[in-house]
Amino acid sequence: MTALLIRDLRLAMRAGGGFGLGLAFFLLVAVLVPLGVGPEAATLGRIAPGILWVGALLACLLSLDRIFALDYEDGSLELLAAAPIPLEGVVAVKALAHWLVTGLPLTLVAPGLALLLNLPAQGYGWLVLSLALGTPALSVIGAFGAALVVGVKRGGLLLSLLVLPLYVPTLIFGAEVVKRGAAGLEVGAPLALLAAITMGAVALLPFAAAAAVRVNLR
Amino acid sequence: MTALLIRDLRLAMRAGGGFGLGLAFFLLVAVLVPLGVGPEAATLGRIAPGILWVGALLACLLSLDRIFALDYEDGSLELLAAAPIPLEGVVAVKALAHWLVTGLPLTLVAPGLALLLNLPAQGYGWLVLSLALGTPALSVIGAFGAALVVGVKRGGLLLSLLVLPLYVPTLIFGAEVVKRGAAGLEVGAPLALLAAITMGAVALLPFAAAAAVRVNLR
Amino acid sequence: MPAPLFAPAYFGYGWGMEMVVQDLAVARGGVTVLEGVGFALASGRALIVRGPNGVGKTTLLRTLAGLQPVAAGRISLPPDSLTYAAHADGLKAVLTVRENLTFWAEIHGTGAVEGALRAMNMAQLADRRAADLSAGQKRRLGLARLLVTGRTVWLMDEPTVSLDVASVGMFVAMVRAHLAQGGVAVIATHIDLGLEEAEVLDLTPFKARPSLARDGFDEAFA
Amino acid sequence: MPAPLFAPAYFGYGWGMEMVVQDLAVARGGVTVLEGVGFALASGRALIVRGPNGVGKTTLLRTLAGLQPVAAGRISLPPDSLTYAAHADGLKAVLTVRENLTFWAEIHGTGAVEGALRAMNMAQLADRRAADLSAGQKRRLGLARLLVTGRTVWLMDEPTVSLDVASVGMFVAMVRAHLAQGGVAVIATHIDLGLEEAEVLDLTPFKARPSLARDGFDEAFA
Amino acid sequence: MSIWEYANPKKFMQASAWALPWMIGLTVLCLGVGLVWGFFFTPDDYKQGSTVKIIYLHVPAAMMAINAWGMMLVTSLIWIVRRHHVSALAAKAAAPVGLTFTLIALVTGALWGQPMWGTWWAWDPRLTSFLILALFYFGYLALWAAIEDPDTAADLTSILCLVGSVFALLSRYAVNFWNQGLHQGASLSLDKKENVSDVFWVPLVICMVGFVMLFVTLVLMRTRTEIRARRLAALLARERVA
Ligand code: HEM
Ligand SMILES: Nc1ncnc2c1ncn2[C@@H]1O[C@H](COP(=O)(O)OP(=O)(O)OP(=O)(O)O)[C@@H](O)[C@H]1O
Ligand SMILES: Nc1ncnc2c1ncn2[C@@H]1O[C@H](COP(=O)(O)OP(=O)(O)OP(=O)(O)O)[C@@H](O)[C@H]1O
Ligand SMILES: [Mg+2]
Ligand SMILES: [Mg+2]
Repeated sequence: MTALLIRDLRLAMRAGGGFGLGLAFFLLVAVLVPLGVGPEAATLGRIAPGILWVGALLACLLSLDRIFALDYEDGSLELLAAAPIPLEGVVAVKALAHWLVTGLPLTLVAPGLALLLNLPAQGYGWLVLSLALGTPALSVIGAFGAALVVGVKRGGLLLSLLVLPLYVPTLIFGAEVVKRGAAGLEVGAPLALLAAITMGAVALLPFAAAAAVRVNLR
Repeated sequence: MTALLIRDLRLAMRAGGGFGLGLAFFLLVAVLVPLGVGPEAATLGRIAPGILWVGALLACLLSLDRIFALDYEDGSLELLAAAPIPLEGVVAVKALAHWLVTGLPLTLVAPGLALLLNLPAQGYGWLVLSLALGTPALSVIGAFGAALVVGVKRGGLLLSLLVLPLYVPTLIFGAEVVKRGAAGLEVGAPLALLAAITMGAVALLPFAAAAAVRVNLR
Repeated sequence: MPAPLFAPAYFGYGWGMEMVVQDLAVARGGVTVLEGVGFALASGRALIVRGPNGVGKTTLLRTLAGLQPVAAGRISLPPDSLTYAAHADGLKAVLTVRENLTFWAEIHGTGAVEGALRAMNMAQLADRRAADLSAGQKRRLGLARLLVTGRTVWLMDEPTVSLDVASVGMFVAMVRAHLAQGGVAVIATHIDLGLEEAEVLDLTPFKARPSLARDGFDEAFA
Repeated sequence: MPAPLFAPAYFGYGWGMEMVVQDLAVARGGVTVLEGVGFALASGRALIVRGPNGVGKTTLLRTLAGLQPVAAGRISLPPDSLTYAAHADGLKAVLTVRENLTFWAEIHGTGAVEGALRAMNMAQLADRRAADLSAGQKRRLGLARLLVTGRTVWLMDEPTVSLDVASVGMFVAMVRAHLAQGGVAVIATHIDLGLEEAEVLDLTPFKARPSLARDGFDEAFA
Repeated sequence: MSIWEYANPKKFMQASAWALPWMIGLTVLCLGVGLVWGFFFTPDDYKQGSTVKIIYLHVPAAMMAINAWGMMLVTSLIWIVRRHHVSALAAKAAAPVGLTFTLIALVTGALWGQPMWGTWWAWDPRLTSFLILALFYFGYLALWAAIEDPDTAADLTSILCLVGSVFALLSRYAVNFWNQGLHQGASLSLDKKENVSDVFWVPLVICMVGFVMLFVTLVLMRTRTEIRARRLAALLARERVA
């Protein structure tokens, strides 16, 4: 297990492993949207929570296909399935690795980008909190999606298609938290729901994902 | 040449070829943003041009890595490079194929999504026109980026990092056209600039891309 | 070479265990390719699977490995006892030879890396990235992986591809040592390994008559 | 089999052409692996490259194919005359066998698909998706590709991998026919093809002494 | 004796080894004088207060950030045309330095913007195009990092640098077209303008010179490191085959 985690992290760090690229993409979205939408600070401030969450979500999305596809192509996945560790565990560990490489950094840099989008000052704390609560769900759900398309060559696009709808609840509640926080309203309800979704996903989805992997292997 | 075009289109149509997925992604972005930003028609209408263009741009982006990577992995690219057709031509054809599979459909469905984002009525025509003019540039620039990272395994994320900055001018002018069109202002200048960028990219980038492919093959 | 050196600490080994296959039918792409295949392997025995291209060797091995559903018949062998070595070796190009082996050793809870390296004479390549290996060296690494799994039943699909004569010899020696410890090996190959003691199974007679398709789905609709 | 059948309309063939390699040094990963390699092939001749794993066969072939820079020495052969067949066969899994071959035939402006199919006895598999082929069948398809390129110089890296005896025979016959039309073939292999008339080049003596590295950069820096 | 001789790594190492101490000295001198003078011996601006002193970091940094990319463009061209490894490595060495300057300009700018414009960030054309420049730096570095074979990486990054420069310029104008902002124009451009009095002007120029020196020094050092690293890799690979 730890061996697997260490290997995945190491692979992410090595050349072409794509660590930090998620961040860059996040940054890019935060820059492109104003370029498209226009510079008025007021408008930007209003849409900032939504855009930031969508950006984080997409950044997560783009790195999903690495979770299983690489291991599938070089046969590691078959061997892991045959190894004396539960496949559910493998899935969970890989999702964790993905979060450490993507979700966590995203959460940490988010305030910087919020600056670019003129997010109202009191929104920052909620932004970080909501991301910290929400991104684990993104990674786990993403792992599930990746497990579904693991057989498909370069299934990146298909993957995003499958996963995005599953991201909707997380997105809505996450963005809601930030929006209310920024407006100074109370955020208890959406925050609780966000946490609930994450818990549920982390608790249950690994089993579904493992099942999907098994199907794809035979 | 035509043989190559036909093959690429056929591959795109076959299972896992990812035709139409770009569309679906476009749709998803157009749906997610309102979910994140909130339903106020006024706000949405104001940001619609920008969001639609950013969405089209990302949808285009996600299918880029298929342009060369698949052919590289199975050795086709080496053989094509050795074949009695100029590599520049190969690149151009592949970019064209990508546009036919991605850019063109995006342009056609854009009005439908504009509806979701309540784009002001007089903006529709300009939206279609600007996309029709702009998306070819997206495909060619994308092909260039794909050529740069063709050696990198699963370089999707790196690819987007390289390509998005190159998309900036196209995005700005494209969105500008729609914004002004929707506001009923005159759009001559941005439209002309958009066209100019596309022409330039289509005329010059294939050579740069071919050079990059050659470097990656040796 | 001295067996204990690279024997994965005798992990999971035990005399007398057996692999029994009865009246097995295997299908690929909904088409039954082989049927009525049967054999029994006592521990310490090896089976060489032969047959022309496309007869169904790979399909059979994948089925035995549990990577494909069984179309018909029975396979019985102790749980968690087998490992499968196909063309895809489960190696990470950016990791070094040792890192690759260590990973699999830890996953299987054995620590026989050094021994495995020596067995396949990869010792001096140990710190080379797998990407920088030649085809044959990669293959040798893939075979060394078998040793660190500590499994008793080895299923190998054309293991000697792109190995030179010397390496083939090394491979045979490795298999012999494995058998000597009560292991079992099933090897699909086209060349003559010079592994005389092994039983040989030619699949040609088991070729399925295309007429009948075996797996449930087709049956239901035939 | 009758040569004309699958001869790509004699496209680009011409007697007397030659491939000359002089004092060639090839490098991989910035390290010179072979040096002083030299040979000359008259049209109609074949060269079999031998050597232990990791001596540098693949590197040599890739360099000859122009897929790697030459570290030193000269390679001279007519332009646009060669094609290279490695393990990656440039086949699309989702396309059928015929579609795959037709594509390459059109790219090279030859129309020898049917002949090629027959030559490698793929005729009855012609409408099967490449994904549904067995390892050996895939390989045969990859070799058939050589025929539709209509090139005169064939560079082949371990072409007989996972081919059964019959197919190897077919392959040799195909090479013979190619030579008979004035073609040239360079084959890196570990097994004995039974292609007696071919010259054999063992690379072992050309192994580069690690002391000196050839490519400009190291010189400047060591 | 042409300048190209210094493209030979050995020659370059010797020359740079000789030049470095002087460069370091000059850098420390200029920056020391310029910054101290600027920070402590200039009066507070009547409307900006002491925040005006950020200018001594902000302007030179921003300037060098842009020039660094220009230098990378030149060295990339040299690599493509004349295949001098040192040139390619110099480009590689310059990128992180340029990025750092970019970030310094961004941060100082933001710090300055807060008192001046009442906001940390505004989508002013100059700021925007500068941010895009930062993105180009990121992409360039990421490409270097992603590709193993050094020569391949050098070629590809050079191509990217060429194409990227064109698009960076395009973006600059696109952004101008897109929004006209509140950032200072070339109010301090080298022909000195009336609105800035000499008391600010002189130390600023010294700081600019200092930043140029600093850039050259850092690039020299990093290039030497790159060369050593490259040589080390060559030796290691060689003993691997042995
Ligand atoms: C994040 C915010 C900012 C960024 C990214 C930024 C960026 C830049 C850039 C790129 C330059 C051009 C340097 C050159 O062309 O040589 C520049 C120059 C300058 N900036 Fe800023 N700036 C920012 C904020 C500010 C603020 C708030 C002020 C003060 C009101 C300011 C005052 C100046 C001045 C006076 C110059 C020199 C003008 C010239 O001579 O070209 N900047 N800045
Ligand atoms: N989807 C499919 N539909 C029909 N037949 C298929 C399908 N996929 C594979 N086959 C056939 O199944 C047979 C068994 O393939 P398999 O790979 O097991 O052969 P093999 O013995 O391993 O051959 P080789 O020695 O070349 O590896 C082959 O003849 C192949 O053509
Ligand atoms: N990046 C590298 N650095 C150092 N040595 C390398 C690197 N990449 C490959 N090599 C070595 O170069 C040698 C030549 O490899 P090559 O693939 O040409 O051998 P080969 O003759 O094809 O072997 P095989 O018969 O196994 O295919 C091998 O010994 C390999 O270890
Ligand atoms: Mg097989
Ligand atoms: Mg080889």
